[in-house]
Amino acid sequence: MPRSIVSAAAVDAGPVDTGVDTAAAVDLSVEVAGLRLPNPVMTASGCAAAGRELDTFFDVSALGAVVTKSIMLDPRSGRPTPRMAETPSGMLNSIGLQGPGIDAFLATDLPWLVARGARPIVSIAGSTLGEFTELARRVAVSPGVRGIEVNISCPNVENRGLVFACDPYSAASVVAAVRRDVPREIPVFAKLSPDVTDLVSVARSVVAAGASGLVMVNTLLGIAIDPVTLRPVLGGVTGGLSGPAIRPVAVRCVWQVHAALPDVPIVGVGGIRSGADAIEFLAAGASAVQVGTGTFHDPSAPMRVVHELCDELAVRGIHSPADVVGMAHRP
Amino acid sequence: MPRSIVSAAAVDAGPVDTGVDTAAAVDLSVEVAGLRLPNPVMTASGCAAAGRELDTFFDVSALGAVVTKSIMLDPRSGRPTPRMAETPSGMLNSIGLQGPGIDAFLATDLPWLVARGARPIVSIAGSTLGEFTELARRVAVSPGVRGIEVNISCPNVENRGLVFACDPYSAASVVAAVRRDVPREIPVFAKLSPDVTDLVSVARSVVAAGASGLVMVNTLLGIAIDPVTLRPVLGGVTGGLSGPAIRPVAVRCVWQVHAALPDVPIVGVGGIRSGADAIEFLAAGASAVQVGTGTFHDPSAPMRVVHELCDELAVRGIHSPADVVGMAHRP
Amino acid sequence: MRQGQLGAIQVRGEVLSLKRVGAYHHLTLVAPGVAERARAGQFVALAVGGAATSMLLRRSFSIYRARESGVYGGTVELVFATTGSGTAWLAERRPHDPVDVVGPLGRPFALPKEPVACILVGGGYGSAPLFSLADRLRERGCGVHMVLGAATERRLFGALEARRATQSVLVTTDDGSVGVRGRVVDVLPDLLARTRADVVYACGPMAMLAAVAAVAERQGAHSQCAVEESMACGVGVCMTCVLPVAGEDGIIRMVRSCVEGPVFRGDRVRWADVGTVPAGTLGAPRRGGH
Amino acid sequence: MRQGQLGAIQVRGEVLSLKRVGAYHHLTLVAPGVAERARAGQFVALAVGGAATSMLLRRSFSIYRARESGVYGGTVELVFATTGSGTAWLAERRPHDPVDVVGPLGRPFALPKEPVACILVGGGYGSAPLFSLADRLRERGCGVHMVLGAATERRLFGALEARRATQSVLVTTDDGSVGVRGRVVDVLPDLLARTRADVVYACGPMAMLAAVAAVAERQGAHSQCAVEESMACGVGVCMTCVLPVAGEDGIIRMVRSCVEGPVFRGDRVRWADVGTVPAGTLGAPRRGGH
Ligand SMILES: Cc1cc2nc3c(=O)[nH]c(=O)nc-3n(C[C@H](O)[C@H](O)[C@H](O)COP(=O)(O)OP(=O)(O)OC[C@H]3O[C@@H](n4cnc5c(N)ncnc54)[C@H](O)[C@@H]3O)c2cc1C
Ligand SMILES: Cc1cc2nc3c(=O)[nH]c(=O)nc-3n(C[C@H](O)[C@H](O)[C@H](O)COP(=O)(O)OP(=O)(O)OC[C@H]3O[C@@H](n4cnc5c(N)ncnc54)[C@H](O)[C@@H]3O)c2cc1C
Ligand SMILES: Cc1cc2nc3c(=O)[nH]c(=O)nc-3n(C[C@H](O)[C@H](O)[C@H](O)COP(=O)(O)O)c2cc1C
Ligand SMILES: Cc1cc2nc3c(=O)[nH]c(=O)nc-3n(C[C@H](O)[C@H](O)[C@H](O)COP(=O)(O)O)c2cc1C
Ligand code: FES
Ligand code: FES
Repeated sequence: MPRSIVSAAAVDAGPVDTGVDTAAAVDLSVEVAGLRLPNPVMTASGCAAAGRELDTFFDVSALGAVVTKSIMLDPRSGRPTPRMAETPSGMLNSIGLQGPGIDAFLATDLPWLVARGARPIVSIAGSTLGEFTELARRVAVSPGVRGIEVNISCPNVENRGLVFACDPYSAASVVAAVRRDVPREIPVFAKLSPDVTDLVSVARSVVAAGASGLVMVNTLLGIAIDPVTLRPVLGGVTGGLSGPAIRPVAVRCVWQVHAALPDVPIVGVGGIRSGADAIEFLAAGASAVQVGTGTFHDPSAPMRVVHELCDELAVRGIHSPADVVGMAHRP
Repeated sequence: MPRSIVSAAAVDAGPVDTGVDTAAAVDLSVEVAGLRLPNPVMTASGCAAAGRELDTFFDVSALGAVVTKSIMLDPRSGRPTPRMAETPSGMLNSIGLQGPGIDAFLATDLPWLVARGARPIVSIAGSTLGEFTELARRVAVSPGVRGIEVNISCPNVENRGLVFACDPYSAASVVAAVRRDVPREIPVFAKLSPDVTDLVSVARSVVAAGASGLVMVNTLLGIAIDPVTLRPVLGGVTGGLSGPAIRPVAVRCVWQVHAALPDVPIVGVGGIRSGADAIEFLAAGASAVQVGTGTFHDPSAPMRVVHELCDELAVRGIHSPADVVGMAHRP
Repeated sequence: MRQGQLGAIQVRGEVLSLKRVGAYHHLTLVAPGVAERARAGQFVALAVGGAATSMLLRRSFSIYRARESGVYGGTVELVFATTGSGTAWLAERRPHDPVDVVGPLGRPFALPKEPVACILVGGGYGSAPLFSLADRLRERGCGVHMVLGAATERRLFGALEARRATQSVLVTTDDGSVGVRGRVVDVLPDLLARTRADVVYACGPMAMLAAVAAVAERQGAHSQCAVEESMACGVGVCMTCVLPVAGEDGIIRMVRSCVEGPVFRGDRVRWADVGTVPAGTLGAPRRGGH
Repeated sequence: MRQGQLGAIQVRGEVLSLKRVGAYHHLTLVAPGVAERARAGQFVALAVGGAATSMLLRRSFSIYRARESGVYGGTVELVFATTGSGTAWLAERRPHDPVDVVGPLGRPFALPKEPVACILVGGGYGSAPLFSLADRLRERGCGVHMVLGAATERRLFGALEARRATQSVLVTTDDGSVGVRGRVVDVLPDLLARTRADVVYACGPMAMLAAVAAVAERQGAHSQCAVEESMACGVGVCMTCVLPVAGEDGIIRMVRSCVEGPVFRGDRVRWADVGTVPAGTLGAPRRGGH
């Protein structure tokens, strides 16, 4: 990794470079659902735009992958402001998937990432099966795309606005539709919501529908009310809860699904701020991790996590992240 | 309230006595599911034992009610230690409902509360319908009981260990069984789990089954993994997440259910540490609140919340907590 | 540390001094690299609360002054009001305490090519970024006039300094505790007429900016307004800080104030629609949803 | 503040001084009321991290010394190691900083009625509560001998003070950097025999306590052990701090170390089963679950 990153990590308030020189002994490269990545750390969708802004703070091509903000077919204005509320060790957001639409994304954002040498995983979001299908077709044929992440945590306008991810059947139908139009060599990840009674059954059904891997978890549904105005803080009323506050829930989701489906590749996300946090997810059963809200606290966070993960493994004499995956399930 | 409480409040790190003297103008008394209480603040089950220990820090009879640790039929040793893990702005616990059993509880704990002049709401937990029924019978005939809280967030051994609260039908059957044996004048509260896809349907079914009110929410299922041992921190592996971290989720649950069932009394719980936090729950639709984990940070918290709530209402010129209930739903 | 197109860097800064000024705190941070890059109107985002904080998000503050490496290396100064837990934490810092700084962020005030007359309008601590702007403008031979407004005297910032930095200063307070009783917009039209200013620069509460932009437009002056939207990331990746702004093409877009602002042309911002997504905005929900 | 059966109170304490002592920090807090009530073996629970902390739970520390109102009002002193974010925060406190204190908590060491010989065994910072105990014992005419053990010299606490406070002191370190190389239990049996001590008091890591209790039992002495279980509430309401202890009736129960401890009779604690629920414990899961 470029030396610049080390200093970036060193300035951060979080855990710092342990300076273990055996770090050299660690090979961070991993394979996730057929993707070979230099390290298991990605950005989380919606927390890194399309990578360009973070490239100011570190070389985004040094990350395992850059997952882009969920893109929809048409341009989207998103929800009215306020769009965020800080909560204890977390935040609520109601962005409403603001974005330029697939045409602008493929014309500008994606080519920049590819030219930069980054590994783009494109997150797509739709409000109908048809939208998902068309998005998948467009993205699949675009040069440089390494993977597709299907954000099924959006309301299905064809089914009383019920969120796809909350029903095994709708979730599976979206994944099947996407998979059908995406060549085998491009893995399709289904991103699951933790707001369900039986996560394992949702996981089973999307895997049966052809998901190459699972990304867990999306935000938890929450509300903040202003104690002065006595009204909801967010323009969108409800929002998604993210950050360290939700980490125990995210780790539990990864744990449950890995226990039930040990062979399914999992990308863990939820409250990761440090290399130690990342290790929690690996041990629970994730093969890779994503850093989301942590980036807002520290724009260098994703790269710092790569660096700290390396050191954490080194001090334990572990040579590969793969050796930690699922470790917590062993007696 | 005794002056002593004010000083107790004054020493805490949280928001402090605003010293608004118009506080006199506020009448905190409320009616919840037929219960008349001097104020809307209760202890949360399992976070105040049976009140005695907290009486060291403030007069527990000055609270709206004291909700006791969920009691089971037989004595329970609970789970092995470690039973807790601190998490960002929260904690995980896996106590495993340790308790002396109903006989000892009715012989010692309940009489103390009654003699002290406190208003006990007895939380009961069972692993079969039969256990719930017998517990309800025993508690209902015990003098001084003001209400029963049914903790349905326990595994149903008659149904593959599935948690009652996660299935509208099992949840309803427990509530119906309890309600049948409890005289009308004693309200039966069903305590719901947030770990469900469709909370409103669970709420509807327990109300249909005779619940006088709802308590929301119980803890979220979580896991913490020790980044050094790479094993789960808790002896019980999974634990319940509580504390300010979950407040946005708890407020959302109250909001959703109040929107769907505006006439059903709700007791809000989850991450309340201050009077301002309590107001969030009232505005979302709760008629009363409970303080749980907050008590661990500050043993005076439940009484301090009473005091701060009084001040918060006073500065807004609001004369009764009832005037705030559901306010956040109005345009 | 890398410098990219935004020129922002992240450094472990250190508190050099913290003083009370009326209702505000004046914080001087040693932040090598930030000062050298800073331009008038840009801001910094500070991590607050220390290692085990529950406050996940950075707090943003306009750069009041930036001094290229003095004895301790470059310093940035800010002026802040304590409104909540993050600023309360900042107000408790002591010399040598570390503070993680990201900056400079956002687009600075655009400077006129010609030596025209300019009016700088500041509301409350909003005057902070106007002093370095005044210096730049004077260097270019511009005439500089300042209007400072606040609710009351304690909430004015920099009135004395303004006298040194400008040709004329007008002060307004809502309660009349000092200067003219009233609001900045009460005195602005007359000043605009008198000075024949071509540009009005403004920083302060949204309502003030809206009013200033309207006055400027009415009297044919350009306006440059620095807005204050709540920001989760401050660096352009989260989309929380948007407001409706019309582009050259006349199309209204929800634009990020952290990277495309905080300074906007006053005539481009849809002031009345801030906090909403006005009909006709690119990608706005259509009848029956998307 | 009210005093109840536990005698614990909650006060807004203030840092009087904080010094480094070897590997530890020695913190003196002004905590009016706490000192007056404190007895040897009890502990205090401190809120850490300040107003916007993410650390919800209090940190517990044995009371090293308690001085009834001096110039500043009563003070309590503690000795702590920095092991994580809470103790790291404590280590950064400065004089006059506020610290919320709850205490004194738990059951103190039981004192012998007769003036018998006693051995006080401390591991690492575990020696902290033994010095006030030594004073009480000497007041009762007891012979007091001390054994202090640690991994290495820097992790010993109070070796010098021990010489003043007791008749004899033995020091052991795992690495032999000072005193006998080895563990406290290597020297305890001989000392017990020589002093014919009736009671052994111990505070330190669980493994040490288990070994000390075994030695005492073998040689017919009573033992009083202060345990250290992680605690969420510290006041008896949460049930996190339990360990298996046999009662007078011989029945094993999971008892709360914060209110029924931290001091237990060594022969009552099921040391080998700590961290489990031993079969036969009251209410333990039966075959096929409950
Ligand atoms: C570009 C920019 C420049 C600013 N310059 C200054 C300045 O020079 N001096 C000054 O005193 N303040 C300035 N502010 C406002 C300052 O950021 C807030 O006062 C501060 O974030 C409040 O933090 P808190 O924790 O004390 O308040 P809290 O209310 O506890 O903060 C809670 C959350 O809301 C956000 N927030 C609260 N108030 C504001 C606000 N007014 N604007 C944006 N976010 C807010 C916080 O960042 C935090 O995420 C500026 C804001 C922006 C966006
Ligand atoms: C009765 C009692 C007396 C104690 N006396 C002392 C003393 O005199 N000096 C001293 O240095 N330490 C003492 N400890 C241990 C001290 O409480 C912990 O070292 C401290 O809580 C660690 O907090 P942290 O945030 O630095 O560590 P973290 O690991 O960040 O703490 C995380 C959580 O685990 C808990 N925890 C971590 N380690 C321990 C531990 N060893 N025991 C109990 N809880 C723990 C913390 O309270 C917190 O809730 C005592 C503990 C108890 C129960
Ligand atoms: C501001 C913001 C925007 C987000 N946008 C998206 C999105 O567009 N698509 C998506 O799948 N997840 C989105 N997420 C969820 C994150 O990708 C991530 O799943 C979640 O925030 C939990 O991780 P974290 O705690 O590390 O942030 C967003 C989260 C935040 C905070
Ligand atoms: C240590 C602990 C024990 C608990 N025991 C119970 C219990 O016995 N019965 C119950 O219904 N809820 C129990 N709860 C859940 C709380 O009553 C409450 O619903 C939850 O903690 C959320 O509120 P809080 O964030 O204020 O703690 C327990 C919570 C904690 C932290
Ligand atoms: S604050 Fe994140 S995009 Fe502007
Ligand atoms: S720590 Fe809560 S009961 Fe002991």
